[in-house]
Amino acid sequence: MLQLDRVSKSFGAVLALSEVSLSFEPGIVHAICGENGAGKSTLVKILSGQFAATAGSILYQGSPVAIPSSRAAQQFGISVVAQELSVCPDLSVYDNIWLGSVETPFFHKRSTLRARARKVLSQLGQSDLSLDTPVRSLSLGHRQLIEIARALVRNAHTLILDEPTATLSDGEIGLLFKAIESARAEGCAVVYISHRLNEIYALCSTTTVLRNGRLAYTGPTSALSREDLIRHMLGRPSSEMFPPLGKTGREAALTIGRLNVPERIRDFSARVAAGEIMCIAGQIGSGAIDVIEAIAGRAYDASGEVEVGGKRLALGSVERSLGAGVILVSGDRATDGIFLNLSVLDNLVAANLSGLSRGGMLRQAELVKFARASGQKVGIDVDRLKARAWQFSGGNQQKLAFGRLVGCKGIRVLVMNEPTRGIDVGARADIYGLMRSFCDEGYAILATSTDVEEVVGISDSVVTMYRGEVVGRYRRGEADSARIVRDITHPSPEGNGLLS
Amino acid sequence: MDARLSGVLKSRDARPYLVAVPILLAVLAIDHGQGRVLTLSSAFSVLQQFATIGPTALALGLTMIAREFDLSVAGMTNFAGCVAVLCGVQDPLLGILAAGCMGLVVGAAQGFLTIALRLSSVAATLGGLLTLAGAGYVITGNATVGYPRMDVALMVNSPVLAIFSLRSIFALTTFVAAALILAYTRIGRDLIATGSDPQAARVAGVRAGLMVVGVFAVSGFLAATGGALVSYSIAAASPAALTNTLIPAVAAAIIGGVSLSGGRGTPLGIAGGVLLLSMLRTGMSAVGIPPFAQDLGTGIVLFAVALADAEHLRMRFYELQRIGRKRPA
Amino acid sequence: GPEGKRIALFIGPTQDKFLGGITRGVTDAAAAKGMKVTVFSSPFDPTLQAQQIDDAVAQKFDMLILQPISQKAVVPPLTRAKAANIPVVLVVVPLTDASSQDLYLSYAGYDDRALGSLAGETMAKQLTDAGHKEANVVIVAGSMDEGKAPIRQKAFVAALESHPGFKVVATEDTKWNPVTAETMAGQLLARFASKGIAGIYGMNDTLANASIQAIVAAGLKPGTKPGNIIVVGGNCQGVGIENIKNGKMAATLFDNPVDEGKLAVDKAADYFNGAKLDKAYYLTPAEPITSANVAAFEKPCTY
Amino acid sequence: MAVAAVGLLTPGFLTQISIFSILTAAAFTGCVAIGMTFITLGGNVVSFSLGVTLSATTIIFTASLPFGLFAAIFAALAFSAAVMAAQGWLVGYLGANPIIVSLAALSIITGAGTWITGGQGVYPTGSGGEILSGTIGYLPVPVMVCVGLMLVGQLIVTRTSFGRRLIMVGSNRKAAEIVGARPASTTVGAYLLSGVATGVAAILISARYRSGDFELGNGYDYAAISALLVGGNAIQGGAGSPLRAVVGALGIATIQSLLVLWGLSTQLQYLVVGVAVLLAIVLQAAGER
Ligand SMILES: Nc1ncnc2c1ncn2[C@@H]1O[C@H](COP(=O)(O)OP(=O)(O)OP(=O)(O)O)[C@@H](O)[C@H]1O
Ligand SMILES: Nc1ncnc2c1ncn2[C@@H]1O[C@H](COP(=O)(O)OP(=O)(O)OP(=O)(O)O)[C@@H](O)[C@H]1O
Ligand SMILES: [Mg+2]
Ligand SMILES: [Mg+2]
Repeated sequence: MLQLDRVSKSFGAVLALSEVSLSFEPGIVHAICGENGAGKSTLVKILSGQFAATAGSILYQGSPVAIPSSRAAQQFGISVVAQELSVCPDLSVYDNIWLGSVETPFFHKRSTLRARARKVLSQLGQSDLSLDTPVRSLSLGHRQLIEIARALVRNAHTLILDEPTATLSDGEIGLLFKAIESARAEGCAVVYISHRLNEIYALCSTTTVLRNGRLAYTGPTSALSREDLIRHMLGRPSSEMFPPLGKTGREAALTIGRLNVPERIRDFSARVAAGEIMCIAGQIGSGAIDVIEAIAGRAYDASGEVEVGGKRLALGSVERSLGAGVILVSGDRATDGIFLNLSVLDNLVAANLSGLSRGGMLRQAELVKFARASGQKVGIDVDRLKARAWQFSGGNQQKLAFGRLVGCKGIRVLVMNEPTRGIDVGARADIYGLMRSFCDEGYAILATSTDVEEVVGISDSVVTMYRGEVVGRYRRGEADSARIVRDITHPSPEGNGLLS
Repeated sequence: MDARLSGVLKSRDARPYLVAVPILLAVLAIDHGQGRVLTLSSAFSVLQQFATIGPTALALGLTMIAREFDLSVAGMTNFAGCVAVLCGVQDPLLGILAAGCMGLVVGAAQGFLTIALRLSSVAATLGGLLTLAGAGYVITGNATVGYPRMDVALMVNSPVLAIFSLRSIFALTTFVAAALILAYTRIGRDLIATGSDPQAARVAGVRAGLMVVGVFAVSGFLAATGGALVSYSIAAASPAALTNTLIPAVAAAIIGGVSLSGGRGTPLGIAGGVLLLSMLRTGMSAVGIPPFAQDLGTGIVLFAVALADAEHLRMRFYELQRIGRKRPA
Repeated sequence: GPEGKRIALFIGPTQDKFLGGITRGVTDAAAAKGMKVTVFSSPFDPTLQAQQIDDAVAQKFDMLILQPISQKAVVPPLTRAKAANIPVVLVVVPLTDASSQDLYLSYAGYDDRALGSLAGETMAKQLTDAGHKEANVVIVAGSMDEGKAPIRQKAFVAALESHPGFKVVATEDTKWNPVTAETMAGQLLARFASKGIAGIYGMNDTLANASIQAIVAAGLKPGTKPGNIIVVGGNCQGVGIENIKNGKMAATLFDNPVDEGKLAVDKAADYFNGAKLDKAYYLTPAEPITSANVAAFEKPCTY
Repeated sequence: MAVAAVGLLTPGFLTQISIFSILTAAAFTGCVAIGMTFITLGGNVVSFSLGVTLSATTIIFTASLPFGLFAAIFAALAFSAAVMAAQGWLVGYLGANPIIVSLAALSIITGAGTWITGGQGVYPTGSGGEILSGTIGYLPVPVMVCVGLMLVGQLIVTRTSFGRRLIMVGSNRKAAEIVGARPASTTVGAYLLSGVATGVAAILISARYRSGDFELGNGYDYAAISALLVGGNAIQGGAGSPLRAVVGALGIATIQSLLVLWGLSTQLQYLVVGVAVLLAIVLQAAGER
């Protein structure tokens, strides 16, 4: 049994964890919940040897232990799926699964190890994934699965998963749950972190809630209603998560006809009205993300008849898409979302430089005014305009990505991929509110999401996809979770799917 | 079978070898059947060039695979040459040993600085480069130092099996060793992981800091032993740049498929890059192309490589095609 | 006879005007005599040059004309050339070590010891003419690790210091770079401000011109009159001639690379005609170029 | 700071002679380093073709002096800007590797230059370049020009929308593209500006030393990179400024000059400069943490 005894961790003036005492028992799946920045990942990093606790101790079977490095954690029997994806794109699936393992021998290509890797992969439903595939060629979801496989293959007594499902779709989540269940059944202590409350209730028998680094609740999940859970997390009762649907206009802001991307999408078409939120639901590899990328101009080989505000848009160039009024908000914040190294101000004005300059010269006073206004609109602390974006939590970073769209001239359509990836319930409601307020101003939103609850909650219309083809289309009120899940996991009998 | 062949042809390792084919054909065409190109002596010459640039290119390439950049190799080859020539009068092996140890230690020190202070390695090794250069001036007293062992000088360059020499055998050995280590051992895997995504590698349990220190030490060692052998072969060491290896080494590594953003590239590819450049030089001077045209030829080949590798080229072609298609309609 | 003979010329970067001049001298003169020249150039890289010599030996050229980029590093490949019985004519700088004298047939070109001496004597004369009894002189040198610069430096010091009262107080290595030269000269003027510097020897006119810039920037006057700082240059170049004409530079020495290239080819032709060559054929100017005779040199000094 | 303190204690350092020769030397490197800053800032690491572009531009400038000073300046700047912008096009629009492109340009410019000049020197005929090597008031013209260039560069980087886009592209190219920072044309712009700055250095050098010569640009690539790093610019792009580059150049020039003033032998000068640069880089890294 692994115990934390009054563990604290501070970063300078920031107290990330304060006197947290917890125990993780074998055979129990233990959930840790909390807002963005509550201290969940900090706790994980202390257990996995990446951070040293400022005070307090870690006990195993009653006696104190030291975990100075991630290698030490591993030797000790703790295995972790970190929040930030940590696979190496240039290595093969096999090498990634055994990467950093203390078990790998000097000559690391062993058939016994291959067999074990294959077994774990098939447990996760990836038996047809070749071990020698370079990870570079895999989707985000597959990469996450490989990272999970790495944690599972190590046969640890304590398995920690920090938001493992943020990039997974429901089919894969089901398989992951089975794998976690079998590890639990073998007597492993599992620590599970997620912002998706459904998962907590489905999987975990014990729940701990952290708020501002302090223990707010710990006890059986069954004794905790959804409302109580949210109240513990936020320190206030939950507001409505999803904003009421607005009025959608009649004229089409975006029409897509016969959109094709070789090997990804076949004949996708859709029509999004001004003020409408349309969600494309689909698993990884379904082509949903590719629709977004194509409309944003990032797929050079996309073809199709796309019109924005009645004008024809030639695909294949981000610049042209932007010129037509289509802008992308990516859920992949670190690679193509925001500028992590630049200041909040720089991020907020990024999309509107031409509007804020005259004759190529920036108007300094305007910049600050503009940034303050947009920051306020999306709920970012406007006294921290000089702070760097990387100092902000994921939720606040995502708000930055939205904030820069405020007051941007000439934008009609927002295309988004996973707009709330890894964002807590509080911030999530804010983001949904923002999306709706953009719609009220007449923008159209086309989004993808693998979170079915979100799809049902926010969209005016839903399109489901499977293997590059549309499966179903639903208007307001027609869509429910069950039908969507069925669509995106089972293809209709007549459509075999592009890639089958 | 077909798929595998096309896989090999598309791989980054194969690229330099593929580029080498048209170059060879072009040189043969210029030669016009006078038999100046496909001779044992030009093969020997290519391998001699390989021996000069190779170890440095490998040293630099390995650090690039680890997402670092060892600018100091340029100073290391020179300084090591001075050390070897000064220490190796009695026993040439002693000179090489001294140079190798120096390279190992200085390399490791630079790696340590990079890790401990979280410096960019370009900056750390720029400091290293200038310091090594200065140290070279000091130990030689700003004068070219001759190496009195003419027997050694002639031996390291004398042909073995018609096309090899001790020097080129050494260079080839380092490439083979590096290729084996990278492909088959945990160290190689961890090195690639470190370059691919250092934070991820660390989280997974790789001792990424150690890998960086190690790769700089190896880089220092390779550049130093390579430089020592070069100095032996010309029986001299000079603090002023004796060999201009940095630029060909960078070019060879990148042509060979090593990426500036780490994690990609193999010794086989780097060897291809070095061979390509050596062939270009030897081939062009074998058929008597004047120096300015050699510069032009090298530049054109480099441009071709840069274009073949360009990320957005396919996209631009697609656009052109698209415009072309639209016009008739 | 020389007709149809194949000559390999080894030289530093041909975009350098001095080396480009030698290259032109060699190729033009050889063409006139029916010989065929292949140029092997390297960016001052002795290792590459060694390799090029080996390649040329393998290709059995009839003669090598060589600028030793490093006097030491050419020894092993020249040993192999000798073993293959290929004659070598040196240009730019001879091999000085006693042990390497049998590695080449002949040296054809300027005598840097004589040039250094003549520069020293010229400096001494100019100083004396300007009324100096005692004087501190500094040298703004080319690359001092080997080659022309150390030879000239030694000869200059010997010649100047044979005149009692005149002394070389510092030599700075500028790697033949004018910007470095100007900085070095400027710092030397500052360093010896209290003692005073009476003369600067810039090893070629580019370095001398940079020194003149430094003198002007320091608020002093370059020239030949009493109280001026006397600058002596070398390798007569366009800017040197100009500086002599407008009185800023005291003297330079005639040194034409095209002539040097021609001389080397002449000697090669003599050799092919069966003549026995001397160890060295020196081109040495009889007198410095000063304001008195500058007009005659304007044309040959713009090579 | 430390450098300045040591300087004050060195006899001869505070003289006008010494300071002007430091400033002049730093001015040339400074201009090239300003140019390099644009390339580095935009995420394209470094270029190895600035030095050779400088050399070629000195020839263009010298050769076109007979048509008048302004024509010559125009021709020189147009040439160097065009040469660099062409490389920027390959890098920005086609995504070619910036280092290989710069090495290719290095070879081609050298080859073409030798071919065209036939290895012959180019000499200035007529006058006109003199005012560029004189002084205005007390200050040498190169120093004033370099300071002016730095101010303009600083203004471009910090106060224009182009500068902001450049920083965005260097910091995260993909994100920059999404928000409309036009990475391709911004890259071309950055290379073009680096060409202009290099061209300015070339004009100053060839006017001052009265020649156009393929050796004049030797070593400037490394000098500029050193200045950049010593000044504390981030080699991976997205952070830095022309001001920092110039401060770096000035720092290095000052150290070098101090060593001559102390009368250190050439070999010790090289060693001490190396150690000083290493220390500067290390101290700066330590200071930023
Ligand atoms: N590297 C760091 N430097 C300084 N402070 C940090 C650092 N990492 C975390 N913190 C602090 O620790 C607190 C907790 O962060 P942590 O990452 O544990 O939150 P979390 O609960 O995992 O949030 P999320 O749901 O967004 O993942 C943050 O509020 C922050 O103040
Ligand atoms: N290095 C740091 N220095 C200072 N503050 C930090 C640092 N890292 C994070 N923080 C603070 O921590 C808080 C949460 O950051 P954290 O990194 O945990 O979010 P995140 O994990 O990126 O979010 P999510 O998990 O939802 O994606 C923010 O309010 C931020 O100010
Ligand atoms: Mg977290
Ligand atoms: Mg976090």
